[in-house]
Amino acid sequence: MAEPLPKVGLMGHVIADYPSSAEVRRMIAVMAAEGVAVIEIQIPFSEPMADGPTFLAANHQALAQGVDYAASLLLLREAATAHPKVQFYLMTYVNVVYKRGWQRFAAEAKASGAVGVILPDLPFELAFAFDEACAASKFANVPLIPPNCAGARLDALCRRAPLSTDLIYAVARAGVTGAASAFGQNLAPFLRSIRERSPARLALGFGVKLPEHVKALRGLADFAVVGTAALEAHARGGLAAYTSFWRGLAAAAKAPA
Amino acid sequence: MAEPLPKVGLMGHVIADYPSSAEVRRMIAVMAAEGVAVIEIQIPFSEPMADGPTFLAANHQALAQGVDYAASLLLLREAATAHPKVQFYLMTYVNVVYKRGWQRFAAEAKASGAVGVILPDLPFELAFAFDEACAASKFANVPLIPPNCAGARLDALCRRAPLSTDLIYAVARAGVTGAASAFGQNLAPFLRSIRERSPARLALGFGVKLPEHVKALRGLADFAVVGTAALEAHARGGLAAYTSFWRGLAAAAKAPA
Amino acid sequence: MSILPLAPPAAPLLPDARGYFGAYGGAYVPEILVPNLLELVQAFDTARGDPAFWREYIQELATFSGRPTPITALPNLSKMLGGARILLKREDLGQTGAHKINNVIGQGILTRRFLKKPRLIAETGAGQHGVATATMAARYGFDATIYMGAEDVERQRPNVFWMERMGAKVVAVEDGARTLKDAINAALRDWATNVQDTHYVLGTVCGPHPFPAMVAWFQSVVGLEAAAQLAADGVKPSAVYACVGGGSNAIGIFQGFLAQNDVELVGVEAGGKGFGVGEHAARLAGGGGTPGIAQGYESLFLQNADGQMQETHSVAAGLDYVGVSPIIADLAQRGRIRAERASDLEVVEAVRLLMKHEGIIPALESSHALAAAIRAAPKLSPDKTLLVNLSGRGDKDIFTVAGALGDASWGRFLAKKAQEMQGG
Amino acid sequence: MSILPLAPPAAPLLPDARGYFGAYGGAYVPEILVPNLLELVQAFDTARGDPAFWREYIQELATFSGRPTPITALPNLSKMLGGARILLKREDLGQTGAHKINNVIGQGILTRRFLKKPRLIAETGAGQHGVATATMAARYGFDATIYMGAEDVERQRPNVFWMERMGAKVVAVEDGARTLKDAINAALRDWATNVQDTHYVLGTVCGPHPFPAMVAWFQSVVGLEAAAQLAADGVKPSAVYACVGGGSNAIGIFQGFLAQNDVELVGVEAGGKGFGVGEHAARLAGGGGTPGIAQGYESLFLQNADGQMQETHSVAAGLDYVGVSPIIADLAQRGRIRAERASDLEVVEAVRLLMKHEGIIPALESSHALAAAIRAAPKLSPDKTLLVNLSGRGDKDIFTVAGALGDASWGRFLAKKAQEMQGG
Ligand SMILES: Cc1ncc(COP(=O)(O)O)c(C=O)c1O
Ligand SMILES: Cc1ncc(COP(=O)(O)O)c(C=O)c1O
Repeated sequence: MAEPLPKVGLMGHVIADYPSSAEVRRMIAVMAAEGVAVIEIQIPFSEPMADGPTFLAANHQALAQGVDYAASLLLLREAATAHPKVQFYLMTYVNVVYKRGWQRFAAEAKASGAVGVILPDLPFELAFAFDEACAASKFANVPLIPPNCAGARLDALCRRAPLSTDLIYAVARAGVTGAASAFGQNLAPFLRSIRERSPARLALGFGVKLPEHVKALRGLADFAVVGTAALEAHARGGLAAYTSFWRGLAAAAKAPA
Repeated sequence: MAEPLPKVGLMGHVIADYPSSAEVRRMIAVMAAEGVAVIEIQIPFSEPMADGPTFLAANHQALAQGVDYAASLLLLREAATAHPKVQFYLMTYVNVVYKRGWQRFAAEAKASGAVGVILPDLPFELAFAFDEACAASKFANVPLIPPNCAGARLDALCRRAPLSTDLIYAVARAGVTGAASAFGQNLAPFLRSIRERSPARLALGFGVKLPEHVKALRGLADFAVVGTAALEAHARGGLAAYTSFWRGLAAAAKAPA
Repeated sequence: MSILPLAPPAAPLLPDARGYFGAYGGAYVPEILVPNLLELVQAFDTARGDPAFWREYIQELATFSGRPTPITALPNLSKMLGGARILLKREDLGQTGAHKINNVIGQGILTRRFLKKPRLIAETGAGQHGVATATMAARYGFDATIYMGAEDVERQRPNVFWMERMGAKVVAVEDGARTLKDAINAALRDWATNVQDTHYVLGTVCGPHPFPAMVAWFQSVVGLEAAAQLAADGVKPSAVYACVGGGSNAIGIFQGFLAQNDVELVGVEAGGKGFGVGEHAARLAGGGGTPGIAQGYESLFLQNADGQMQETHSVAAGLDYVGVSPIIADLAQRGRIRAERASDLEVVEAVRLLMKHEGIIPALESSHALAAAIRAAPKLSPDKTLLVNLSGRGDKDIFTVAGALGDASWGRFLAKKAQEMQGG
Repeated sequence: MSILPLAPPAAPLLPDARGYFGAYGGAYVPEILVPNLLELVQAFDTARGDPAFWREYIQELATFSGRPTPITALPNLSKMLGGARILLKREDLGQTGAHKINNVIGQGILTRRFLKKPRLIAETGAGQHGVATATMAARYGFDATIYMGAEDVERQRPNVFWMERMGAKVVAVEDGARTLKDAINAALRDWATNVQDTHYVLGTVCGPHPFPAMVAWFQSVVGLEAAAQLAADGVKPSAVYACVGGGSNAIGIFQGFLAQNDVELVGVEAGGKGFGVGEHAARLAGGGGTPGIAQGYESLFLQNADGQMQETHSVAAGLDYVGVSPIIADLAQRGRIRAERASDLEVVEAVRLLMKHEGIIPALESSHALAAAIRAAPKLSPDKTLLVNLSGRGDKDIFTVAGALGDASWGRFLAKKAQEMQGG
């Protein structure tokens, strides 16, 4: 008789005030209700180089609607207050943080209810000042680790994690958000190589779209990160589709194998 | 009391079978009737480099209508027969002659009733073979002398004339047929400089358009050559206009001053 | 003495260990791209350490692109303007008609020798870098995909046509402002997706380290040549002018004169239609740019207080760029480069003057440098010399220039040709 | 050793006293033009006798037009084709993008130094000679009027645009076949009208003496350079290919190899669409041309038995010419030059191949020579070398090439631009 498969947590994602400031709040509420444990709130940026077409367009649309840094932090504050059981992270690009100032950003984000921030374009060699600011605010600068990271560089990235947080964001494949899934044979060894190097909680994103992807991560990662697929579900069928999308994933995350 | 002004002869011009083979014959008859003493018949050529827009278009139109060497000589033969008091010259470009063969052309043209030929693009240095052929056929290769010709070159051109004929064609101005008239102060000395060098009859062309031009040549030249202006009169008003055009010139050529 | 620089710059422009030139530079990319950049750093190091590499590079430029390019005096213009003499460095005479070919050939040889990847990607603004990359790819047998802002595809359609004929795939980028910066983002996304088999041939001295240093190294051929040519003629310029899009032609020619502190180096940016947001692309001149991190590097960007990039404008597609080379930003901060701007109108007038009085058809980009020199020359004494980098030829700009000058017969011609192509 | 030929050809191609090369040549013009021609003969004699003249000529080509132009190998094409190696002499890299600039600069200096006339006229086919003349006129301060067949104005509108921008007046010649020969007639008419103040800058090795000899002398720079370049590399070509419109680029490059009897010289004419009257412009190859006298000289022309010139056709505007240089006709008659033809289809394919596999955009004219070399190479052993004169670049041909290749997006683009220009 097989071991019962361990559960995997769900990690969701929204772009601040997208598609609108009211709807995004409803979407966060849906996720919270469906048991999503961690939510990233993306502060939109005009040059989202790690994002694929869906998020790219959403970033530009949000900016065109006037969403700014202040509105994004307001959303964070309200969501964190409304959903105390959910962990909130900010996600954005380094320029947004840089313009605010490393320390000020860390302090404001922390004060607004975020546990940390995910910055896809800030490699760790250049993060020294920001890491210091995070440490001062007890705020996390979550490392992103792609599958082509190995050897000494992987060591270094994993060693960094506990310094700032207990979460590592592993990237399932090359490329940008929203592209095809590629859960190959290498996924398990890749995740194991991180586990071996770090006690941090491990999230896996980029290409997690279907209940079977979520299921596949049980026992391998602590969180399955779902972004583009959820936003696309919302685009197709509004809040109803969004709700049932998350419900399906939630079932896959904890149902007996 | 002034001397009575000497008369000046008229020299006309047609393009073979242009505007049609019937009409050109009527035009020649008009000229003969109005007392034109000399008529040039131009064998059309595709590259009439010395002709201005009117004759250029007429050359191309004639060719397009199928006028060729044979048709041109037929016209010459018929005209010479019909108008025995008129002297006929051919006018064309050197390639037409060259393709026929120097000797053959001279012989055929002579036999068809021409006194000589006017070739604007055969400088005398390159005319040796043709001059020989002309001499053999007692056929004239009429020299064209422009106003910028002077010194030894003018001597040479004038010395050549009697060799082949008794006619020299003086060109009133730079440029091509049909352009504006330019009977300046230099015309008389220019014509005199030719007279001094040659006993040949002297025709003046290029820009002779109006009765006053013709009148101005009395005492200076033996023939006033009228080409484009006559063709333009025909184009404006057909044979009637053509007739009255020539009548006006003829009056100017011989009326008391 | 050969004018061709048979050895690379003695003191190449190199950043610190973090890829910084003073306060600017770095390599701000997703971690997935880090191995590619490290590999590129290594290849660039190897190339710099191997004299045969530079020789092959120069040899290829000589036989394929006709280097050295000459320096041409402008006697008529100088007479009209009075004051300082203006000389042009003629990058417009190179293969594909712009300085872009230098960098591209360099990266081509580097890819063939060290990276051994079969596929190339590139961004392009005016299309010149795209054409140069397509050219090199055809010649060296690489697959090539060129990202080009959709607006630039419109402005520079002839270049698109030629790129495709040379076998490159041209992707019109419809995101954002649909110009150069968006093409760079798109290329970076492609690179992040195709890390294994693809090299990104970045076209200017921007982007993540080692691109600024590497592109500057390749483009140094322009400055080394120009310095040798002027020295051979016993001429010392009082100033060197270059337009600044990303900054590669500027950094290229400046490198011949950096060490001569009495030679002023002037970078000319797109003054566009005015000083308002979205009316120009002057990041340095007029202080429009503020520090920021985007497109993989830290530098001065035209952005709002939140760090969102702003719209830009220039009559020249190749200058219509939101950021500027970290090397240029650093040299400007240190006072070694002076930044100026030239307006669209001044530029079209400079094009007109050069065509009319010297028979040279300059690129709209390069004409920014010329316009600034034309402004400066009359105020200087006749024994002074201004060297202008004529970074490219203007044939590509026929649609823009004909439009700006309102040439009616050109309009009729286009209508007729369009009809023929639809009918046929 | 300098590649730039610092001395003129040791044995220039000169005609006999009547201006004849063997059976061809002469000066068949209206008497009004004779003084101008005599003056030109004298100026040309003076120039030949004065080493400083040639040095000024070469110096100007070096600094204004980027001479020497390189020789480029085509590794990919050679690999695909097998057989002999093909090398290109890169006249496409010169100022204005074709060999035409050489002759024009030469005549410009001659006019400035000796003739001292303020006005220039020129004929042009592809527009390249017109652009070169307009360029030189702008640079040397001459007034310029360019005659261009109305059909060529249509085919090469971008060149018309640039000529006008450089201050030249472009006259569309509506007579006859509306191509090059008619433009020459029109220029001769203008010259006969404006004898005093005008020099006729004839663009090829045709027309009345001394034009063939003089233009050949100026264009010899191409061949002298190429011979020195190959000699420096220890290469001896087995054949040299050049397209033949009037014949200037051919005579230019051939002069480097005329004395080497084991180097075959191949002139490639426009095979067009076939062998029928009006379908091609092959005067030598296939025996289409017969002896005649037109356009000021005796040579072989495409004409009927009466001596009327016939229609011609070529995809390349610059080869669509009814006559051929007396020098070429003579060398062909003496067996020193072999004439071949390349069809429109072969030519478009050669363009495609060179773009796709070597990243070079050749002029349709030059691609005739390339097409013939491509035909020949596979049959020869790999130790043989064929040198092809790439007389010009193909940017100007975008309308023709896009049409021939049926590029739909180009068609849409034109429609849009035409609309913009009408609206704006
Ligand atoms: C001719 C020309 N000059 C200048 C530039 C601007 O680029 P950079 O500043 O990198 O030289 C471009 C860019 O496309 C260009 O085509
Ligand atoms: C690029 C190019 N090659 C060749 C020719 C043909 O002229 P030629 O035979 O005198 O070289 C032309 C004429 O316009 C041309 O533009």
